Amino acid sequence: MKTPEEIFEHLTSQFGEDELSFESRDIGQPWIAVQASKIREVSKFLRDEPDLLFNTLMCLSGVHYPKEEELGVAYHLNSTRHNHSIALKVRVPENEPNVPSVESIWKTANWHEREAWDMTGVVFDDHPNHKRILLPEDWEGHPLRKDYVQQEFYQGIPTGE
Amino acid sequence: MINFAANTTYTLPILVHAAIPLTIILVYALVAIWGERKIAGFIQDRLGPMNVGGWHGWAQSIADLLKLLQKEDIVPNNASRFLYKFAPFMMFAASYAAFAVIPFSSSYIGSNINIGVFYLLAVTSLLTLSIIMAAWASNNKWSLLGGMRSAAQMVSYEVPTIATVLTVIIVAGSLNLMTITEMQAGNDTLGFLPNWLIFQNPFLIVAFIIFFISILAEAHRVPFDLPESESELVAGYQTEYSGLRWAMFMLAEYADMLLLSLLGSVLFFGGWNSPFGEFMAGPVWGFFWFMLKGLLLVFVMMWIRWTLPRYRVDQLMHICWGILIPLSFINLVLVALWEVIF
Amino acid sequence: MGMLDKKYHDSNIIIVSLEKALNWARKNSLWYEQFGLACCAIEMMATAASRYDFDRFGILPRSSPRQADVMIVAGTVTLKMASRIERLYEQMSEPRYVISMGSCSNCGGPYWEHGYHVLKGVDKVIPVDVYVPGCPPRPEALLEGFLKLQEKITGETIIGEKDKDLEAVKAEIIDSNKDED
Amino acid sequence: MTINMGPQHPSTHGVLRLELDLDGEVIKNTRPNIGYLHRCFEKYAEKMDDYSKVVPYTDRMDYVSAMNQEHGYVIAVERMLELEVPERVEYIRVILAELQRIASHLLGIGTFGLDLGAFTPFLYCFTEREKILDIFERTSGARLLYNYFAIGGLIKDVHPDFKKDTAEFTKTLRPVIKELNDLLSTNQIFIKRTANIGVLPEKVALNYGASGPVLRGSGVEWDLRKNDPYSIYDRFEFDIPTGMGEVGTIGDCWDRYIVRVREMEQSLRIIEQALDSMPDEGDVTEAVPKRIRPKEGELYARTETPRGELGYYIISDKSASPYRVKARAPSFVHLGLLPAISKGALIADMVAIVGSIDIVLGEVDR
Repeated sequence: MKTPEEIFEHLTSQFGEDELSFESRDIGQPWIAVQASKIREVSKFLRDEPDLLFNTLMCLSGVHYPKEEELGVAYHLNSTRHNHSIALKVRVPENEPNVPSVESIWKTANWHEREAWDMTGVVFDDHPNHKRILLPEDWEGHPLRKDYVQQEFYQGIPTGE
Repeated sequence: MINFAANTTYTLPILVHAAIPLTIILVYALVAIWGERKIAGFIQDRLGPMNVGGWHGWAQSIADLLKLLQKEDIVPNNASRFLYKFAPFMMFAASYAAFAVIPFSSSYIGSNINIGVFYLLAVTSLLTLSIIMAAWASNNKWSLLGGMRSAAQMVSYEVPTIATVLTVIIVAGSLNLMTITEMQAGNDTLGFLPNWLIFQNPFLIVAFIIFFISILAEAHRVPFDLPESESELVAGYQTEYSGLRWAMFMLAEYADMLLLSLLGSVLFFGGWNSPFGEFMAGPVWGFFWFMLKGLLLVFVMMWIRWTLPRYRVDQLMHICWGILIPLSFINLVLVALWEVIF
Repeated sequence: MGMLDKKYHDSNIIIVSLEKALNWARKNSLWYEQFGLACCAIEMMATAASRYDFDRFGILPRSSPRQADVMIVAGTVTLKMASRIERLYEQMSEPRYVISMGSCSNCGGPYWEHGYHVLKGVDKVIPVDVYVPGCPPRPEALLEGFLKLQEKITGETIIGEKDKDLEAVKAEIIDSNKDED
Repeated sequence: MTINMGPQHPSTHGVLRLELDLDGEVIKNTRPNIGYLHRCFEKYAEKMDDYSKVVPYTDRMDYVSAMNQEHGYVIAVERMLELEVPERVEYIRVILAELQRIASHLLGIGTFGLDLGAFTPFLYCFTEREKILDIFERTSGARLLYNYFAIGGLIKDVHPDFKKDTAEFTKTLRPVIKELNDLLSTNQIFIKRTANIGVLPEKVALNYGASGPVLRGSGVEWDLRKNDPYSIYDRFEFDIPTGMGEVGTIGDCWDRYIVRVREMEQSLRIIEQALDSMPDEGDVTEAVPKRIRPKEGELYARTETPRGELGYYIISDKSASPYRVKARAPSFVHLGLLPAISKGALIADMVAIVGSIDIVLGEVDR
C-alpha cells in the first residue's frame, strides 16, 4: 500500500522530473500529469515494477478542456496485489490529439480508448481497432466535446423532436 | 372404362380410414397444446390460459389456430420457393401417414399390414428430410444450423430406437403391431400383472428406458430440443415460417410426439389392452386405454420439458453414439439370450 | 386489415359473423415478439413471469418476428437501433400490431432534451397502435395496454371501413370542433 | 460462415449484436457490436444544472440494480462535498443495496438458466424478485427505477413496516436458494453445459479489468466492500465467495454462476446484521444540502455493484453542474473480454458465456 506521493517519488526516480508532475486541486484525489509521449513507458513501468504492480486499469476517460483548447485522458490504475491506486493524466492539444495507446499493456484499454475516441475525439496511436464504439460509424462529431453541435438528421431520421 | 361402383367401394372406406386418424390428431393437438400450457403453468406457479372461451381458457388453442390461418404467408427473398412451401406439408404427411399402422382399438386399425413396425419407422424418417428441406429452403443461417443439427440428431437417434424396437420384435416375434398388441392380452404375469411386454422380460425395462430417451430426441423435446432451441438458434428451422405453414410444423411436431408415445405403449404397455384383464375391455374401452397410455407418456415428456435445461450438440451426439447405441445392442443380445434360456 | 382487406364492397350476415370469429381469434392470441430494449424490458419480463402471467390472456413470446403478432417496443429506441426496429417490423407477418411501452419509446422520455442519440418516439419509424405511458410502466399498465389493443381489434372489419361510417366519423369531428369554438 | 447474433436475439440480454465467424458451429472469432442503447448518460450529467438531478439517470444505467447505481453516485458526490451522512441513512442504504444485489443476482441466475433452456427456474427467480420489489415499492414508491437516494441522505423515510418486511423476506429466501441449487447448480445437464466452458484465467481477468463475480469466479478474492470499504461495510461480517473449480476448471461459467448464488447468502447475512443494529429513530433528510457546489477538483469513487466495480469519475469546476461525469461500468469492461474467452466455443457455449458474465446493456452503452 503506497500513497500517491510515494508512487510519484518512485516514478521520478525512474523517469526524472521533466515529463512528470504531481498535481491536485482543492478537493478530491491528486493525479500525476504525464507527457503524452511517455505514457506507454510509464504505464509499463507501473504495471511491472514489483513495488507497484498496477495490474488493472480501472478506468480511462477522455475530457475536453475548451478553455485551454486541449483534450485530456485520465487513467485510473489499481493494484489488487498491493491494494493501492493512482490516477495519471495526459493533456494534448485539440488540433493534434494523438496519445499512444496502452492497449498492449492493459487489454481493457481497447474498448475504453475506443470510447474516448468516440466521445471526445482523442486519437490513440497503434490502437489495433481504432473505430467508434457506441455511436454508429457514420456519426458526425464527438458528443462529449463542450462545443458539440448535434446533427439534425441521421440517415434521414431527425435526431431532435 | 371406369367402373364407378367399384371405385366407390374402394374410395369410401379409404376416406373414412383416412379421416379417423386425422380427427384424432387434430383434436389431440388442440388439447395437447392447451394442456401443455396448463401443465407448464402448474409447474411454474402460475395459471396458464384463463380467459379465452370461459372455463380455464379451453378455447385458447382454437383461437391460436384461427389466428394462424389469418396470418400473412411470407416466402423470404431468394428462398427456394417450391421446397419452402412444400416442406411443412411433407412433414405433416410423414407423421400422419405413420398413424395408418397404429392399432387404435381391437377393432380399428388403419391398415393391418404385416410389416407395420418397419413401415412406421421408414415413414417417420421422412421427417428428417422435410426438416432439412425447410431449413435449407429458408435461406436463413439460423434455419440452416437448426436443420443440420436436426439431421444429425434424428439420424443418430433412429439407431437406438430401432435397436430397442428390435428387442421387442425378438420377444414378440412379429412385425405386425396388431399382432404384437393381441399377444399382450391377459393378466398372468407373476399371477397378477398384465401380460405386457415390459413385465415379460427384465431387459425390456432397460429397452424401454433407452426407447423413451430416444423418442425424446426424435420428437425434439427438452433436453434434446436442439433443432429449434430458442435461446440459441432463434427458432431453428422454423425461423422464417409464418402463419399456416408454421402451424403445420407445430401440428406435425405434436403429432410426432403422440405417434412415438403410442408406439411406445403398443410395444411395451400392451396397446389397447385393459390393465385389469377382462374388466373394462372391449373396442371402445380399448381406445380409451390406448389413448390414456399414449397421453401419459406425452405428459411425462411435457413434465421433463419444463424441468430440465438442454444439452449441447456434441454432448447429445455423445449420449447417442457413446452410451445409448452400445447399451441398446448389448441389451438386444441379453434379451435374445433370456428368450432362449426361458 | 387482414387478408380480405377491402375485397368486398358490402357486408352481409356471413361476413359479419366471420368477422367476429376472426377478430375473436386475433385478439385472443396475441403473440408478442420476444425482444426488449431497455429498462421496460425487465418489466415486460416481469409481466410474463408468474405473478402477472401474460399466458392468462393467451399472450405468448415468440423469438422469431415471422410468428409474432405484436411487437412491444419496450425501452429507449436509439438512432442506431431505429433502422433495425423498422426491419423487424417489416419482417413480421400481417396482421401486426405495435405497442409502444414506456415514455422513451412514446416520445423520448427522460432523454428528450439532450439525448443526441435517442429517437424521439418510435412512431417516427413505425406505426404504433397503443401507447403505454410510464417510466417504466407497471406490469398492470402493460396488461391494460394489451386489453386496449384487444378492444381495437374487436372494432376491425375485414372489408374496410364502410363509407357511411366514415361520414359519421367526419360529422363527429366537425361537431366536436364546433363545441370547442 | 459469418452470422449475426442480435440485436434481436432471445439470449443476448438486450440489444447486443455479436458478429460470429463460424466454422460449422465452432466460433472462430467474436466481434461484439454495442451502442444500440447509447442514451447519452454522460452528456446528461454535464447538462443537468444540479448534481442531484443526475441521480435518476444513474438509475437507468443498470436498470436491474438501480439502488446500487444510485449508491455509487451519491457516495462520490458526498466525498466531494466531504459530507457526513447520518447513521440511520447508512444502514438503510446498505440494506437496500444488498436487497438489490439479491434481486439482481436472482435475475442474472434466472436468465442464465433460461439461456440454457431451463425455463422454470427463471420464473421461480422472478417470483422471489417480486417480493423484493414489493419492499422497494413500499419504501420508495417505484418498482424498478427508484430515485430514492439523495446526496447526503434519502428522499424520504422508509415505510414503518420496512424492518418487519425485510426480516420476513430474509427468512423466505434461504429455502428458495436451496431449491435453486437442486434445480440448477447440481443438475448434471447444467453442469455439463457450464463446467470447463468459457474459462477465464486469473491473469487474463485482471488484465482485462474484470471485477465483481466475474473476477471472483476466476478465484481472485477481491471485493470492494472489503478491499476498499465504503459506507459502513467494514462493520459487517461476511465472506467473499470465489470460484474454486469444484466441477471443472477455475474461472469457468459454473464458477461465475455459483459465486452469484453464494453471494446471495452473504448478502442475507449483511442484511440480518444491519437490521439488528439499525437505529430506529433519526431524520434521514437532515444532512441533505440545499445547494450543492463542490470546490474545484476531481475524484474517482468506486463501489461494488452486483456486476462488479462501478466507478464514477467526477470533475467539478466550482459550478452547480458537474464538469464531467464518466461512469466506469463493469458490464462494459466484461463485454470487452468476451472475444478472449469465446474462441473455439460452440454457439451453445456462446450463449452460456454471455449469460454467465451477466451483462446489462443499459450499463454497457450508458
